[in-house]
Amino acid sequence: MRILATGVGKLIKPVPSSDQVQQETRTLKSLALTNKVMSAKEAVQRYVQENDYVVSELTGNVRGPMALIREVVRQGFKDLKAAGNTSTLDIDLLLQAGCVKELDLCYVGYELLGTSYTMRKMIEEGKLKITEWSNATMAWRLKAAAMGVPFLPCRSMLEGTDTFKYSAAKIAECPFSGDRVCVVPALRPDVALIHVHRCDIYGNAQIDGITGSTLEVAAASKKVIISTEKIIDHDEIRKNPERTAIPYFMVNAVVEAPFGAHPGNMPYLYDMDVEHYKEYINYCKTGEGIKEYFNKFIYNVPDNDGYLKLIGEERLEELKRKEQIRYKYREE
Amino acid sequence: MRILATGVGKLIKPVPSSDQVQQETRTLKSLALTNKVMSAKEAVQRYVQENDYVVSELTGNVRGPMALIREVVRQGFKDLKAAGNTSTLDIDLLLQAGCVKELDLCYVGYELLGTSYTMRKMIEEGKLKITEWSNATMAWRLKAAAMGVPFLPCRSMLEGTDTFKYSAAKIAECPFSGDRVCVVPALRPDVALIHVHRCDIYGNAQIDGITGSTLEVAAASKKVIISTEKIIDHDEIRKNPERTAIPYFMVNAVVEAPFGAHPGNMPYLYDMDVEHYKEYINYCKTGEGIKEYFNKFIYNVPDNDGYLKLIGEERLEELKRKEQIRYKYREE
Amino acid sequence: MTNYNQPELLACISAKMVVDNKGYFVGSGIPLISVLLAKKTHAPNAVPFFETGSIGPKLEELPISIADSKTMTRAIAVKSMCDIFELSTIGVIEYGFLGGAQVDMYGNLNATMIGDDYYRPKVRLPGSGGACDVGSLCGKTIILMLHEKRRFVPRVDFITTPGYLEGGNSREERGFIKGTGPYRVITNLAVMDFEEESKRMRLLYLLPGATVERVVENTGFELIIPDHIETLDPPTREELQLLREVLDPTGLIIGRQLKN
Amino acid sequence: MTNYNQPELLACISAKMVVDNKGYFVGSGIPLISVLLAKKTHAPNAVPFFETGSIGPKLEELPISIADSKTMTRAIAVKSMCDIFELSTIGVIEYGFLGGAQVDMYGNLNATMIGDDYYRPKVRLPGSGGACDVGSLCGKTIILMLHEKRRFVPRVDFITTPGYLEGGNSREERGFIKGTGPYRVITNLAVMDFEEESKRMRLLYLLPGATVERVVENTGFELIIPDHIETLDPPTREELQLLREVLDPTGLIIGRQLKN
Repeated sequence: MRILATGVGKLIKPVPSSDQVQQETRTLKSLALTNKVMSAKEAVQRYVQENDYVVSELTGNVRGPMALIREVVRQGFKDLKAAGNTSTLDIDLLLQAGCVKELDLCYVGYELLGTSYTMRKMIEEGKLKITEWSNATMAWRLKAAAMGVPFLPCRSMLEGTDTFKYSAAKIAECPFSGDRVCVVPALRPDVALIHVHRCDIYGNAQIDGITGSTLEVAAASKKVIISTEKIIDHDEIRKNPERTAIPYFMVNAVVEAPFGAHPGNMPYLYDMDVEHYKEYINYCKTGEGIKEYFNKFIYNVPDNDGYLKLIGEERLEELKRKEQIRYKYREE
Repeated sequence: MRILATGVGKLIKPVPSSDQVQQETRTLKSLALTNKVMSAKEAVQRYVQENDYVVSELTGNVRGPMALIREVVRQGFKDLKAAGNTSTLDIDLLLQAGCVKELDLCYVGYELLGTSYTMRKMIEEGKLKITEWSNATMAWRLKAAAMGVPFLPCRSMLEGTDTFKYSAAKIAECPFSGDRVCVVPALRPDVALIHVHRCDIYGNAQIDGITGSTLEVAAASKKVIISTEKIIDHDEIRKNPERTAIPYFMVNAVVEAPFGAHPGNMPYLYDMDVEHYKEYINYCKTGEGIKEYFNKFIYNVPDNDGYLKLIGEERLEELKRKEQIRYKYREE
Repeated sequence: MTNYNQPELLACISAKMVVDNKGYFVGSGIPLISVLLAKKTHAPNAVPFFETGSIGPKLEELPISIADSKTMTRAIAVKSMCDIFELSTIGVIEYGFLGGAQVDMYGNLNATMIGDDYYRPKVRLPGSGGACDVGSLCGKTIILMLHEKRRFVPRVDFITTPGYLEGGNSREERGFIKGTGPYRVITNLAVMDFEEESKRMRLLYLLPGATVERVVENTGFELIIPDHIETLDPPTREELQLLREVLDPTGLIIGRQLKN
Repeated sequence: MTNYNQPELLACISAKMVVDNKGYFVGSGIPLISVLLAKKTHAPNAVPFFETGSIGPKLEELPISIADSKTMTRAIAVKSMCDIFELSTIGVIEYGFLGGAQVDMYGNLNATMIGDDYYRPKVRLPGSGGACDVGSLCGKTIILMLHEKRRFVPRVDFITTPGYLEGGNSREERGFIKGTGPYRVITNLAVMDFEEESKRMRLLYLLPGATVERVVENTGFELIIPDHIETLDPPTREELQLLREVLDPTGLIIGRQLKN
């Protein structure tokens, strides 16, 4: 299995040996059933350190850990690394607030709603170090780490593309079939931020609808902070063990955060707050009002409850109603 | 990524290139919503050919495609290849009936109920060609094929073990971490036999409880025959898309077979028929009564209905009752 | 003749390329509405796949984003992102729609950056997203672009997504799966395909109102021009009615300026 | 003193090795009942994992097989077989119980075949199953065996599951994850561990009624014998009562002849 080529991009997070992974698991992932419920403030203080590589588990605007992201911003980090995969407001906020200096990048943007002016400006001004990837190769990098293997082969992002050239992947030849494969290095983030529909006090979490890379991210990451729409009884978990998306031992902290994905979408619970997105994107585009936005929605509110008060009950109820109309057929 | 060692075992099913896989998918896996319901007889006639490599998707005694296995035996194949992974009665029947001549082997047996005398005798007498694997490496081989990649790395079954030595795997060095990895070749069976709790006429299938390697096997295999406890309306599938274990386009034939896993266990529906297993194992052990067993339960009955009549309604009801008592907490 | 705007025209022409009973990797925007239009007309069982996990949803409302719970309404299955790209590796999702800021004569696409220094680009774009993967893995990629000289360039500034690379066999030689690659390029002026040997872009059809001259004028490289070129029919009243009244009554997609 | 049979003795001794709040890869039989006994006594949150997918079930009835829906009663989660072995690769499942037909002084195990020709064995056994994986990946493997000379052999006929291979650093040198390997060997006569440097098997405790002489007599290789060896306490009345009345009232496991 010869290595035929190597991308010139920096491997922002080096691949740990399995020895190190097992040792970290023993230190950081306990099988004890302990109550991990704490405030977002405490969770971020305890489990996010300056220089950490952070992954925010979401798919675009769905199930983003926005309450946790806002807390990370609030605590004023300056030197995080992060994964910009299918990212939207999560990474935009971290970049705009100056929290992140290095980014594995495959997509930051808003599709039909527009571009991330923040990311664009920082890169054009040389203020953000980046390494290039695609959505699938980043998802497979996380899957590799979740599987405990140092790399995975794939048939995408081969030589000839600049996406490969500016990545930190390699090209190899399969010793069985002769196929050329792109070999992607495992990505083991220091900390994962994940928002779920419900979990128990130990961190056993269930999600509904689009799953993205939930289990992969939780298993791949050294430390995991979960925020949840609500906390449910442990017995509910044991009634439907097939429904457990993340088992408790992967989780370090549980934060209760209703509407914690706002302004994003929480399948079956509430719709995207498109107006909120549009306002934010416009502030970034024009450069006007962005300071006020951060002051108003993040720095001058102590927590998620404070944030939700600013959004207002009426708007939140409206988002709930819109989403729930859509899925009434599930009850049919 | 140097290759440091290669197992001496025969690669019973060579690894196809991705080109070939895509081409086969286009020929054999249609996205058309066509009614695939047919009898077991027809399904096996159409989709199993002599010399095919067959995988029976089950975990031990759970959710085994026994009605389909009995049909394969009934049709008198003589030269199949197969995967003996977490196998019990499924592979034992195929071996005993002389259907299979080559086997990727990691386990054939009955745990607390005893050993597979059939497999043992055939190997001791040199009548079965085998290549050695472990449960995890076989599961990863199927996962590789499901992912469309020609191999996967893992940290089990390394050099120094005879399990590796008599396998067809290779040892390589990771170009990122320096870890030694065992590189297992993708396993793409010609045909998969899978029993499910319910599916629609197109083959969209749901299962409950232990999943084993369902999606991996279905996605890895060139042709897929599903048997199902019952056929449900297509709309039921669309109400809970998260529940779809196997999407229809992987499926070539749907066979209705209530109690199709008998004498195995179908989670939440019916318990294992331990007495039936014990009788069979004893026939194999003593060599007496085995011909009669095959005549009675397979050759002299036309189909699954005939088989179930022999087992008797009373016994089947008893197995249902035993299993359902166990799970009444799900309704609590 | 009915009036229509550019997004409506592109949606109707793209919809014609959609074949029944095939899998389509779709993003938000025109590709999505094209597949929906085809499903309402000649290809009722064209099956949309979203990289975010949804397979074959009914799509009763148009999603703003491919990661939007509207993409999974009455879906056939919902899987993980890895699952979807793996299904496309094994060939289940034969077609993929892609856009970009630039395309060259071999169908290579740029959605990453404009400029000559990757680390200090003139314009940074959102990035590959799943584009490099769709373009690497799908049997037939359909490219949707505005037909402008600054977009149809001799050499894209950055190959985000592989077309036929340097043409000929170069795509296969780099190890991309055989039988994959760009299939059609659809613009506001024309439909192009790729010549079998050289893999160079070739004019296939003109869109209503367009001329060969205008196509050539707006293309920054030499296009293969066959002797005879058909002009496609304009959108029908029925198609436009479906778009405006059924599929996109709020004008989310068809009411927008085209730019990619 | 209470009477007990060999399976009961082994189950009680094995249970003592079970530490609270750790993950255990368990097969059917004595390993399973040991973990259950430990959970009822000193380790209420020892967490059983089954390679068939179940994580932390209540196990209200004893399963005959690890692939038996009884293994998932009130489980915390049910995952795929790949998921479980991947969890063990990343170190979540620290302990694993294993048996076999033969073991050597470095803890290498044979569950594949007896004889000197793999292709024509004297006796073919069921095969690795998950044993090679558990023994490769788990931090601490606990081996359960009958103590007989034909089982404790100088060299196993086939290394199904890696112990410390040829001793010393040989396991690490072959690339097995550091800090993994055999931890204890529990038999009907004694408990053994492995000497830190040489990785040779060493007598650690005697079981009630056993003597060093009997252990040596029944071991086909040279065991390291320390100067002073403790004898473990016999099963208590409470333990036996739990085994017989609560955990295995039908004698499914404790009523069987030992043989592996």
